[in-house]
Amino acid sequence: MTLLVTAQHLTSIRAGRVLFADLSLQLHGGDVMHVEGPNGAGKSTLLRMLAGLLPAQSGQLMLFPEHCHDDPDYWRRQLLFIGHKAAVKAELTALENLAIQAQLDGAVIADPWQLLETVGLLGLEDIPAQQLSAGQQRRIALARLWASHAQLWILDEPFTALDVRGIELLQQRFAAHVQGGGAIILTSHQRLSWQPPQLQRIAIHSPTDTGLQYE
Amino acid sequence: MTLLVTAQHLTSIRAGRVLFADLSLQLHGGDVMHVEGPNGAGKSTLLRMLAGLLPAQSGQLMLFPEHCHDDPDYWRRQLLFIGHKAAVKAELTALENLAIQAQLDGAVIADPWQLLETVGLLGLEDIPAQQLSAGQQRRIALARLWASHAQLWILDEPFTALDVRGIELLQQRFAAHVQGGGAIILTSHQRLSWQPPQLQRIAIHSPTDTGLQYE
Amino acid sequence: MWRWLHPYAKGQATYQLLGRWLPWLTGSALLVLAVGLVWGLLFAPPDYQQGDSYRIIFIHVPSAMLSMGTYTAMAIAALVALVWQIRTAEWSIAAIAPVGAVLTFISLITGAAWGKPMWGTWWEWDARMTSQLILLFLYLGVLALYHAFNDSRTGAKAASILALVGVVNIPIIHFSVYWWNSLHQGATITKFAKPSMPPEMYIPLFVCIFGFMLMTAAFITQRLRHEILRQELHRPWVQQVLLNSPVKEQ
Amino acid sequence: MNKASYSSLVWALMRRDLSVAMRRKSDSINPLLFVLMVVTLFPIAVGPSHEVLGRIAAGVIWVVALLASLLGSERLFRDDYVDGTLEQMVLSPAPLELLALAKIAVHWLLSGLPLVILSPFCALLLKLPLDGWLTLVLTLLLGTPMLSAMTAIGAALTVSLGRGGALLSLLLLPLFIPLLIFATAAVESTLLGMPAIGQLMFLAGFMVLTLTLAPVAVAAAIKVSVN
Amino acid sequence: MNKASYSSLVWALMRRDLSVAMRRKSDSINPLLFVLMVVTLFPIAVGPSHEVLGRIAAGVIWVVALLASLLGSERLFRDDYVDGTLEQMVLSPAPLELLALAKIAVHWLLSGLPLVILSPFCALLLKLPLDGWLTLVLTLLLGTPMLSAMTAIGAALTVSLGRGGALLSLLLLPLFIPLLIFATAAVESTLLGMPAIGQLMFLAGFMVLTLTLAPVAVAAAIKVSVN
Ligand code: HEM
Ligand SMILES: Nc1ncnc2c1ncn2[C@@H]1O[C@H](COP(=O)(O)OP(=O)(O)OP(=O)(O)O)[C@@H](O)[C@H]1O
Ligand SMILES: Nc1ncnc2c1ncn2[C@@H]1O[C@H](COP(=O)(O)OP(=O)(O)OP(=O)(O)O)[C@@H](O)[C@H]1O
Ligand SMILES: [Mg+2]
Ligand SMILES: [Mg+2]
Repeated sequence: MTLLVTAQHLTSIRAGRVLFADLSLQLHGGDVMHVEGPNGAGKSTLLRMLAGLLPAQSGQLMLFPEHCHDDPDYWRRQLLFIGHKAAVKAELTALENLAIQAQLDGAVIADPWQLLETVGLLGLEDIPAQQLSAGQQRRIALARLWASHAQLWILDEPFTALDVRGIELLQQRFAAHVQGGGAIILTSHQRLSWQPPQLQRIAIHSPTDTGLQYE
Repeated sequence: MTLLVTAQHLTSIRAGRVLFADLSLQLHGGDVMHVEGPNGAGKSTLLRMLAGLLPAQSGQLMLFPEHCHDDPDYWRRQLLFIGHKAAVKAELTALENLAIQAQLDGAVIADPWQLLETVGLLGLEDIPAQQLSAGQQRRIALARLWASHAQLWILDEPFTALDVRGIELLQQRFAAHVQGGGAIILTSHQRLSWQPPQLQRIAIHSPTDTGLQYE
Repeated sequence: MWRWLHPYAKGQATYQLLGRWLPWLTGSALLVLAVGLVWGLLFAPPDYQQGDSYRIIFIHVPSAMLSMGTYTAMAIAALVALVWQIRTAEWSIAAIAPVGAVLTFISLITGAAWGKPMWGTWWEWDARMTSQLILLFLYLGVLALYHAFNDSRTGAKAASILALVGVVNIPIIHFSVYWWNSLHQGATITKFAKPSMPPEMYIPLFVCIFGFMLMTAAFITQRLRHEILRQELHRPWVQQVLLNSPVKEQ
Repeated sequence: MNKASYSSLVWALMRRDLSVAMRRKSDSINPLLFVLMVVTLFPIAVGPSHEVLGRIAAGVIWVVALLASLLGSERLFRDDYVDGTLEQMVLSPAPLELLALAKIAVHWLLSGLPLVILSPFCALLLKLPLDGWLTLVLTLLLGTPMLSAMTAIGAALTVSLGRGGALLSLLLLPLFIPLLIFATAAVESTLLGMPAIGQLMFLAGFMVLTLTLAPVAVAAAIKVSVN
Repeated sequence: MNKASYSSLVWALMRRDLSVAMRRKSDSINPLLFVLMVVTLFPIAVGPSHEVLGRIAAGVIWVVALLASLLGSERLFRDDYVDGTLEQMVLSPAPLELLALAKIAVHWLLSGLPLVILSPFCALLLKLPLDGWLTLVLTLLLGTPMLSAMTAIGAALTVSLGRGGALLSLLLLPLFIPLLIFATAAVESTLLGMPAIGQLMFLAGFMVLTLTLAPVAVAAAIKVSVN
C-alpha cells in the first residue's frame, strides 16, 4: 500500500509542558490509527499538527511523500480534517451547510437528498442548524465523510454526541473508506466496536512537566 | 424518600413536530433517571423543560412539591443543571471559573486546590480555559458537582469529552450523591458502568410528525 | 416551583367574539368618520388666519392623539401578557403595533405638510416632532422584535418588554411643548376648561377623533383575528375556518 | 443566601466581567480607542475651523458616547449566552436583577467612564469653548449610566437572535434621542451664558428612574431570551 | 479544481455569507440602519442650522462610512473562526486569496454599498448643498471598497490574536486618514466650484492597488490566525 503519512521525532511543547517528544509514525493506505490518551494528553494537538494546522517544535512531517514534490497542493485535496469544532454554520440549514462544505472540500455531492437520508437528517433539511439537536448538528459535519474522496481522514473524537446507531453508521463508513485504500487517524475515548484490518494504536501519556512552566 | 419531581402529561412540540406527548414521571431522593433516545429525540428538550428553562406546551410540572409553597425560591437552590453548553469562560483560568460557578450556585468551596486535584486539573490552574483541552474544559464545568449541595442534578450528556478515568470518577461522585439522598436526571448515549440502586430508564422515541410542519 | 401549564388558550372563542363585533365597529366607524370629515373638510368655517389650510387638523390631530392612545393600549396589553401570560394579550401587541405605526406615520406626514405653510419648513428637529418620530421607531421596534424570533411566544414577550420600556416616551410627547420651546403649538383642545377654538371647529374635530377611534378599533380587531388564525394554524378549528371561508370557495 | 453574599456575588460578577475584558486585551481599550479615533477623525473630516468645530463639539462628543455604548452592547450578554452562563444565571438562587445591575455597571465602567474621563481632552481637541467644559462633563456623568442601562435592556432582548446589531440599534437609538437633546441643550445653554441647571436636573431625575427600572427590565428580557 | 470551479466557490461563499447575514434578521439591515441613525442623530445633536450642517455634511458622512466599516469588522471572520470554518478554509484546496476576496466583497455589499445608495438621502438630511452630491457619491463609490479591504486585513489579524486587536485598529487608522482627507477635499473642491477630478483619480488608483494587495494580506493573516 502507498505511504500516506510519515512523521519522525515530532515534539510538541505547549505552555512549557512537553506533550509528546520524539514521536514517529507511519501510515499507509488501509491503515487506521487510533490515538489514545487521557484528557489533555495532546491528542488533538497531534492531530492538528498532522493536518498542518499547527507547526511542530521539532521533527519532520510529510504527507503523501509520493506526491508532495510534483504537486504541492496534492495534500489539500487528499486530506479531510474534522476537529472539535464542527464548522457548521448555525444560521444555515443542513442542506446549505452540506453544499458549502462540499464546495470547500472540492467535492461534488451527486444527490444531496440521498446524503441527508444516509446521515439521518431527511425531513430536517430546511431547519437552521442551530435549532437541531447536538447529535444532528454533528451529523451535518460528518456528512462530509460520505461526500469526500480524500484519501486521508483525520478525525478528532468523531463519535461525540452521536447515538448508538450513529456510531455504528460511522464505523460502516470507515470500513468502506479503509477498504478503498484510504487511511484514518482518529481519537476517541470510546473503543471502536469495529475491528479494522490494520489497526495501529498510539498512546500519548499524561503530560510530563518540564519543570519550566513559564517560558 | 422525599418526592423531588413530579410531572404529568408533559408535551413538547417543536417546529411542528411532537417530540413527546403525555409524558409523566416521578423522581424521589436516591433515584437516578437515565433518559434515552436517538439523536433529536427530545432528551435535551425534556431536561431543559424540567430545569425550568423551557415552557411545556401542556402538562404540569412540579419540583420539590413539599417546599414549593412556603419557599418559592427553594428549587433554585436545590437544582443544578449542566447542559450541552458548559458555562466555562474561555478567558478565565480554571480557578477563576470555579470561583464564579460557586458564586452563582450559592455554594462555598472550602478548598479550591483540593477540588482542582479531584477533577485532575492541578497544575493547570492558571491557564486560560481556552488553552485547555476539550476534556479539561469539561472538567472545569463538572467541578460544580463536587462543590454543590443541591439535591437534584440535571445533567445533559455529562460524559462528553471525558476519558475513561474521568467517566469513572464522575460515576463515583454520582454514587455518593445518590447515597446522600440526592437524585440525578441524565442523558447519555453511553451506558453507565455503575449500577445505581434505583435506576429508572425513560426512552423517548424518534420524533413523530404531526403532518403540520409549518405553523 | 409550581408551574401550571394550561393547555392552549381559547383562541377560538376570542376569534368568534371579535368576529361578532367587527361589522358593528366597522359600520359605525365609517359612519362617524364620514360625518366628521365631510363636516370638517367641507362645512366648517375657514380659519381667519390660516384660511383653508387649517383643515388638515381634522386628520392630524385625531391621528396624532390616537397614535399615543394606541401605544398606551399596546403597553397595557404588554403588561397583561407579561404578568398573566395571556396569549390573546400577546397577540394584541402584534395587532396594535402596525395600526399605531400607520397612525403615527399619518400624523407625521400631515404635520409636516401643515408645517410647510405654517412654519415655512417641512421638518425641524423640534421636540414634539422628534418624540413623535421616536414613537414611530418604537412601534417599528416592537413589530420587528415580535417577528424576529422563531418562537412566537419568545418574540411576544420580548416585544412586550420593549413596549413597556417605551411608555416613557408618551408623556415626553405630550409635555414636550412645555418642556422645550417648541415650534408646535401647545394644548388647544385638550384643555377642556377653555378651548381656544370656536365650537364650529372643535365639534367636527371631536366627531373626527371619535371616528378615528372607532376605525382604529375596527382595524385592530381585524388584525387580531388574523393573528389568532396565524398563531393557531395547526389547531383543527382553524382548518375548519379556513376551509369554510368564502375566499377558499371561489 | 443573605444580603452580604448577594453583594459579594455582584462584586464577583463585575470582577469576572472586567477581567474577561482585560484578558481580551483588544476589548478593554476598545471604547477608549473608538472615542479617540472619532475625535481625531472629525477635525480632519470637517476641517479645522475653530468656530465650526466649537459649535458642533458637544454634539459630536455626545454622538460618540451613544455609538460607544452601542459598540459595547453586543459583547454585553453575547458571550454569556453562547457559553451557557446566562442559563446558569437564570437558574441561580441570586436575584437576576442583581446580576443585571452588575452587567450594567461593567458596561458603564468599560464604555461610559473612559468617555467621561477623556471628555475634557476631547473638548480640547474639538475646540469646545472653555465655558462649556464643566457642563459637558456633568451631562456625560449623568447621561452615560443611562446609556449603559438602556443598552443593557436592548442587548438582553436581542441576545438570542445572533448578533443583535441592527435590531438593537433600532430599539435603542430612539430611546437615546431625548438624552441627546437634553444634554446638548445643556451645553448650548451654558455657552450662551444661561444656566443649565434645569436640563441637568432633568437628566439626574431621568437617570435615577432608569437605573431603578432597568435591572428589572433586563432581568425579564434575559429570562425571555434563554429559552 | 479549475478556474470555473474557483469562481463558483467564490460565488458560493459570498452567497453563504450573505444568506447567513440575511437569516440573522438583525444583521442584514445593520449598516444601513447605523448610517441612517447617525445621520438622524447629528442634526439633533448639532442643532438644525443649515449652514453649519451643510459645511460638515460630507465629513460626517465619511466618518460614518469609516465607522460602519469598522462595525462590521468583528463579524467578518469571528464566526468562521469560532465554529471552525476558518480552519477548513485554510485546508481547502481552493486558494485562500479567493476566499479572502469573497469576504471583502461581502463586507462591502453589506456595509459599503448601502451607504453609497443612501448617501444622497443622507446628504439631503444633512443639508449638503446640491452641487456636492455627485462628488460625494463618487468618493464613496471609490472609497468604500478600500475601507472594506483594509478592514478585512485588520479583522483577519485580530481574529485570533485578540490581544493585538486594539493595536491593529490603531494601525488601520493611519490608512483610513488619507482616504478621509482626499474624499472630503474632493467634496470641498466641488462646493467651492473647482474640479475634483484630481482627488477622484487618486482615489481610483489607490483603490485598484488596495484591492489587488488586500486578498494576499488577508490570506496570510488568516493562516497566522488559525494555529
Ligand atoms: C411633523 C410635524 C408635526 C408633528 C410630528 C406633530 C405631532 C403632534 C402630536 C403628537 C400631537 C398630539 C399631542 C397630544 O395629544 O399631546 C399633535 C397635536 C396637535 N398638532 Fe401637531 N404635529 C406637527 C405639526 C403641526 C403643525 C404644523 C400644526 C399647526 C400649526 C399642528 C397643530 C396641532 C394641534 C392644533 C394639535 C392639538 C393640540 C392639543 O390640543 O393637544 N401640528 N401634533
Ligand atoms: N431551539 C429550537 N427550536 C426549534 N426546534 C428545536 C430547537 N431545539 C431543538 N429543536 C428540535 O427538537 C428536537 C429535539 O432536540 P433535542 O436537542 O431535545 O434532542 P436530543 O434528544 O437532546 O438529541 P441529541 O442526542 O442529539 O442531543 C430536534 O429535532 C430539534 O430539531
Ligand atoms: N492553544 C493552546 N495554547 C496553549 N496550550 C494549549 C493550547 N491548546 C491545548 N493546550 C495544552 O495542550 C495540552 C493538550 O491539549 P489537547 O487538546 O491536545 O489534549 P487532548 O489529548 O486532545 O485532550 P482531550 O481528550 O481532553 O481532548 C493541554 O494540557 C492544554 O493545556
Ligand atoms: Mg482533544
Ligand atoms: Mg441533546
